[in-house]
Amino acid sequence: SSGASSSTATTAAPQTTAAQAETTAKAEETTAKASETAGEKLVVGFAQIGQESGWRDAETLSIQTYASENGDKVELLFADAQQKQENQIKAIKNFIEQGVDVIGLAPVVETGWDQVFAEAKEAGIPIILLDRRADVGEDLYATFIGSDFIEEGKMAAKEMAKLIGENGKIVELEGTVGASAATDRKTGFDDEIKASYPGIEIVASQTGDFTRAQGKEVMESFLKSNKDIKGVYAHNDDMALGAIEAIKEAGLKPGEDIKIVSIDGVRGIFEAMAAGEANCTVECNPLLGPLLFETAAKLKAGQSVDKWVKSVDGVFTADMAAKVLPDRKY
Amino acid sequence: MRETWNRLSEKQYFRPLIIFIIILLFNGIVSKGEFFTLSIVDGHLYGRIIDIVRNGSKLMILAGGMTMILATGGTDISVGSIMAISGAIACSIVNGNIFPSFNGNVAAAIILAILAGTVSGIWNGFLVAKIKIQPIVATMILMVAGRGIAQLITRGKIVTITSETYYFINGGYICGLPFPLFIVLFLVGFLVLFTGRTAFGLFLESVGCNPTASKYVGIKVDRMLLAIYTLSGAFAAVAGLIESAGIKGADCNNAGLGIEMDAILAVAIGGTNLMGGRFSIPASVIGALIVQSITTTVLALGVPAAYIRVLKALLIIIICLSQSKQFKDLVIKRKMINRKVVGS
Amino acid sequence: MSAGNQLLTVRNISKAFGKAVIALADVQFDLNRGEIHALLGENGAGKSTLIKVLTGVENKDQGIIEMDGRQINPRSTQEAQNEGISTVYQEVNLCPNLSVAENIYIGREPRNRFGTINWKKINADARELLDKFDLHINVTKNLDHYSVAVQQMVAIARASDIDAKVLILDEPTSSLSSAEVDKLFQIMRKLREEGMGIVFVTHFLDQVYEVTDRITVLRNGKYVGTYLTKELPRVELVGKMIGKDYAGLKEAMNAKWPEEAERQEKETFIKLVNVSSPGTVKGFELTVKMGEVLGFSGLLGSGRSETAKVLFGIDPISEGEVKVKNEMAHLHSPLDAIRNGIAFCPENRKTEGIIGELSIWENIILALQVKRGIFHKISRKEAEELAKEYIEKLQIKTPGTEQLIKNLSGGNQQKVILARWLATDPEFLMLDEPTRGIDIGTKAEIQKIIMDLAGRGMAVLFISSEIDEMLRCCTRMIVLRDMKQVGELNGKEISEEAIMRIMAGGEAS
Amino acid sequence: MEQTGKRKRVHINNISLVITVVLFILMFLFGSVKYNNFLSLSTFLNLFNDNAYLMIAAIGATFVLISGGIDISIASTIAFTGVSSAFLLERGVPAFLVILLMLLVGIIVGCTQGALIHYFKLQPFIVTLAGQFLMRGLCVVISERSIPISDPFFKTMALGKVAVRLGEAKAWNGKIYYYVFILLIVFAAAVYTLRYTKFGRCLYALGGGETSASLMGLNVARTKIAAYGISSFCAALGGIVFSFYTLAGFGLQNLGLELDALSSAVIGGTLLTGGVGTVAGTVVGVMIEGIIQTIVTYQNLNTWWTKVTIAALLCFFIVIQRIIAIRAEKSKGKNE
Ligand SMILES: Nc1ncnc2c1ncn2[C@@H]1O[C@H](COP(=O)(O)OP(=O)(O)OP(=O)(O)O)[C@@H](O)[C@H]1O
Ligand SMILES: Nc1ncnc2c1ncn2[C@@H]1O[C@H](COP(=O)(O)OP(=O)(O)OP(=O)(O)O)[C@@H](O)[C@H]1O
Ligand SMILES: [Mg+2]
Ligand SMILES: [Mg+2]
Repeated sequence: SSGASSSTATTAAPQTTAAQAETTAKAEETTAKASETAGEKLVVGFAQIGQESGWRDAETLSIQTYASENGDKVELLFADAQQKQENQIKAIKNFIEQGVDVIGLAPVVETGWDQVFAEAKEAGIPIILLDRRADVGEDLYATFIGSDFIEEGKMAAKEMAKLIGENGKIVELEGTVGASAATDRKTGFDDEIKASYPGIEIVASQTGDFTRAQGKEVMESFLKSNKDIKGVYAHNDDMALGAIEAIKEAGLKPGEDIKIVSIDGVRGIFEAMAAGEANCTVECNPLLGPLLFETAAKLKAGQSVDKWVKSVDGVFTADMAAKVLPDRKY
Repeated sequence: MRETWNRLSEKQYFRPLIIFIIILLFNGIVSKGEFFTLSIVDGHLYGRIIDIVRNGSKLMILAGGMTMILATGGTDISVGSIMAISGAIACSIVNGNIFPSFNGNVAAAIILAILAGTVSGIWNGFLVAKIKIQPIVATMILMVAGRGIAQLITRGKIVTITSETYYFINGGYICGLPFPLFIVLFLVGFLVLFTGRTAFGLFLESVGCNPTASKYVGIKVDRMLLAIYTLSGAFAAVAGLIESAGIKGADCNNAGLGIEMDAILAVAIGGTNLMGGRFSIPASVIGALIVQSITTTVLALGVPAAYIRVLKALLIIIICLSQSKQFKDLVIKRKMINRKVVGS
Repeated sequence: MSAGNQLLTVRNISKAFGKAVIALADVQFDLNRGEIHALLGENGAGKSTLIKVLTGVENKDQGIIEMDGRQINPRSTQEAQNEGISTVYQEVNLCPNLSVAENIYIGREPRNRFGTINWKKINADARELLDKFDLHINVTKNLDHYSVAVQQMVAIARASDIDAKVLILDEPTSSLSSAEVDKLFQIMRKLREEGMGIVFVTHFLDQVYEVTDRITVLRNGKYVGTYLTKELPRVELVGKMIGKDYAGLKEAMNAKWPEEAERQEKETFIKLVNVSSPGTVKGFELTVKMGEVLGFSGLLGSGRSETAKVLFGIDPISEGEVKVKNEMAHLHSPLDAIRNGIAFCPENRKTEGIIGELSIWENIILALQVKRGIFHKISRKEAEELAKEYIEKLQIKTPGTEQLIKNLSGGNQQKVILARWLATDPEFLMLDEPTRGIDIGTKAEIQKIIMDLAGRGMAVLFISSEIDEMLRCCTRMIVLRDMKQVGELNGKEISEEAIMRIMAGGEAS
Repeated sequence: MEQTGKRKRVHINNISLVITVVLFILMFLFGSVKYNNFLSLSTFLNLFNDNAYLMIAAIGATFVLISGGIDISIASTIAFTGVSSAFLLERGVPAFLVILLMLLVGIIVGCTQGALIHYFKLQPFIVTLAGQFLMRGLCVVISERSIPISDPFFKTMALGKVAVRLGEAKAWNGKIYYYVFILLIVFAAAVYTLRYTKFGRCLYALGGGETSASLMGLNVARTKIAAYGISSFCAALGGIVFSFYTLAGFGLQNLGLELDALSSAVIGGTLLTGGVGTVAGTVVGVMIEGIIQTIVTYQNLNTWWTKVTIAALLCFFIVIQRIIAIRAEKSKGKNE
């Protein structure tokens, strides 16, 4: 248990930034090599959080599609934890039981993984964290693949500032209270605004639970208690889509009267941007399937991998929307 | 005048109504009147009151169906999932994802969605009435499965639709009033008439009070149960339509998530005993308005997100205590003692 | 009466429910050591309320209760028990989900050395205790396996076993047959010898004169007087209870079938051939004719109620056939039975009869409403009229039709149930202990109604543990033992001895 | 005669439990036949390792259910205990004090709910729903982030385990974490309380009918309040075990767990109308839900089939159980 004692220490942020997504082809080579050496398929057990959002579904789909397309080389054991950490822990234990090569995990929560990670380590199975971090000692997991919520919040703040000309009132639609995506996206955004844009005032901030329906309801209320709102920052696209409806009902023009910035980059928001009803989304790439398997293959082959494999994120604005829309997979 | 007042005050919906009015007044005062302002935007009424009605419409409909079930001492916790199924079916049809032959026909979408809700209700009713599984567990099966089924229909995606006709279900206005209000009036009116004008209401209360004795007077308890669970399912489907029309799409993961608790809460605030017996559908509907207005109040007050639940919990307790006879007796006694102390 | 002998005194007790109902007004009562004291009055006179006030179930509005000269003010049954008052309330108040033995000992379980409940001892003690009451049942079975009568005996056994100074029995004998009543009296006498004071409520005057020492009469919630039993003739007692002349009542009580009771053969209403039901009746044969009053008699658990339930479609018929008016009938549910013109007033008023939270008028119209169907709602006006009619006919004591039935006195609840079935205008009326807890005046009234209805061609099945009543009404009697018919008596053959003989010996006529 | 009667009673009273256990075994066998590596001691022991906290909480909830009430606040109480113990430990409060404090909080919360329900005749569902909101709300008020626990005692409990070896093969090896023993203690105490103490029996009587119980001279107020107290106490204890299990406190943990607890109890033969139920049944109920979850994981399903499959298995199980029970009741009538 000595490893776990350092778990409270800050997780070192690795500096490496490799545009891994572009090297998928190379990755497949590696995968093939790995399976040759082992003489059998690469077995990956993946414990997914659940299906709380369209983004998550896209991620799941990407993983599953990769696995089925490369059925000769990899085998995927997939578990849907239905938003419960307990289920994820159970799933990992089952993977250990079944003797998979690598375990992938998108942790529901940051904490609480020491015990089960230790078990995996005992069994000699490396763990890859996907899109969310786990608060454990670095020795307990192999690598983290994904982006940084705080960074996303900051990017969104910059975009918002650009859109409304660095001053005016804005409102914020928060995600589920307590969810790390919500907390970090809020911290990143709020800090950036406070630090760099004194002219912008966040006049109201309330949770919309990451859903369209609530996003709409909360926005309705914001519109009534605050006059001349210049912009809306939503922690995910779904809430932004809900807010757009509320703005329209109030007789205002979303995207013009009130600027809209959100995070995730799901198809719906691109459609809205193409229609001029939204302004900007910070993409948080969910198509992590290839990267996951490629890293797993490396791990199986005993190669070293970075502690943080960054996925490529990007900012999409309304003028780019129409162009990229046809290529959007999710 | 006095007599009408007395008669009114005996009704079950009287207290919930007073509480609702108090909540509204409170909001009006805190917001310095902003709360009650109604303006005309794009030819329809616009304001917080309208929001309460429109956003509360789902809950009011669900509360109507739920009241009957609770009156028999049962529960239906699958309504949220049925909403998801209904939304998924309707949006997928409008979108042409399933049953392409319907060609995005909104009417077909609505009918099939309600049909799906009805079938779900029958399934619940069958488990409760025939297999005699305890309601909470019987409906839990569909609660868990329902979202999965909805996701199977939409292939796990949020289905976004474009159909002005379909949007009308939530966003439409008739005479400046939101369309969901008319749906509520229609469905709740139907229920009130059905339970009041036929002997159905009497039989329900009888079953809720004493199922054995009800069986002994010849009431077909099984059939009653089947009927009310079916109705509840159908109503949930309608609520699902309203929800999906509101967000212009089907969000299987979140549609109606946790709304069953709110519906039960609404019925309880309406003063119906959850263990069965006397019920009042109008009271439950007002209960639903109260639950909705609590949310609106919390939003209007700008309470920090982290404190919302705490505040809601306190409000629920206060509302329930204010309806408790025992509590009133206690307070009155206190006051009298105080007065005596002061007097001497 | 020496003051030193006084155990319990009650002075100036008043109790009102709301504005309309004054259940007790300035009532007084006293109980001596080593006496059995009858508390009498019509239905709704306030007997049960007085008992509830005494034992802290209801709060009194005013008044004083003294125990051994010390003022007490119990606020719950538990506190009353601690003061030494043990009570059997009118409705059987036991836990159906617990075993018989546990029902007797719950709250005062014997412990073993480790301070844990000694189940062996509980069961053994319970068996021993019930043996004293001649009740040989499996004490480890859940209480709801047994009929009301058994449950009542268990409740009595429980109360009498509690170490107390005062024992209150509110209509303990209402569904017991004479043998059980005798047993109960033996035990009461023994307790009296031990110095216990016993309050005894009943509607059977014979029983009053058999065991009690003194009588207190209540009428309309008011205290009428306390008398020595020996010194108060029966006629006067009844007079004091009902507040008017006894003569008319006597006439009613002695109502007999008109002499031309050599009544011609009527057509058969229902005919059972070889009917069996899983777990209950086996190979039952029965014919009931229009215009006759058929009685079922038998000992506790002999299957009288079970047979009636089968006839009403509550218990399923697995074999045999039923013909109603010469046509095959399928009695799969009570609704089928009701549609065939059958009505059934069940024996367990609390669990099978009343719908407690509903009002009197709703309770009355319920069966009729079922008969008419869900879409033919009985109008409020018609319901009101019906309710008023029966309230008057059966002398139901209530401030109005809106009163909840659970707030009525036991006897009045029974009347409402009776009204419910009379309102359906049945062709075949089955009454299982219909007079349970009903005062003598109304009892006579009910008998008259039964005879009247039968006279007008209705078939009646009458089940009662009170043999006198059966003797008076029945034109034919079937004796049951162990779920089987063991004998039949017709018209003049019906007599107590004949019934007893068949019940005991199995000599079929 | 007497003897046979007794034996029959034992048989009949536990029939639903027997059915449940048999069905559990069948499910286990099904999994073993269908999936590789399924049949092993550790699959079985993990049911306890992974569900200990749920079992503890469900045992507590069973008390309330037997009394005829319902407690839907347990999940949030678990989360609350987790968060606040993590919060306190982070600030250096000694572990034993934290645990003691949390258990105390559990008792207080439960008793308050019980008192509101009893004295003001509020509906249990609503009071505990408010309790649920309150506890969840307090979680995020304390901390929106999840707080890791590094206290040595908690760590020992989290990672310490006893190896169980019944044979050479891997399938015969398993392990039991220390905290499972807490479950065993709670279970034993609950069985003892329900069967052999006055309070336990009062609870059943209360479930059989509140009026009857009070007219029989039982102390309804105390029993009822204690039932809720025990439920919350067990939830708090479950919360502590959960923080052993995850070594963290987080406010969104265990959402909807109250339904798992309720359904486990019901599957184990508890009647929601009160008066009937055993803790053994509840524990088996949790094991059944656990095995369903395990099977689903082994089945390697497409995400959206997961829920449907879980529900289908649950449904299958409950329906079979009910049908057998109905049959048994009928034939019981016949035999007598
Ligand atoms: N909870 C209550 N609410 C309103 N009225 C009540 C309540 N309990 C009793 N009453 C009324 O008080 C009166 C006395 O009832 P009580 O039960 O004492 O009569 P009783 O003498 O025991 O009659 P019975 O012989 O029928 O048992 C009745 O008129 C009854 O309707
Ligand atoms: N020794 C017993 N005394 C009383 N009841 C018994 C006895 N043994 C068994 N029982 C059960 O009691 C139930 C009573 O049956 P039923 O109600 O038909 O009897 P009954 O003839 O109406 O007698 P009661 O006067 O008790 O109503 C039966 O189910 C029977 O199994
Ligand atoms: Mg009485
Ligand atoms: Mg009987």
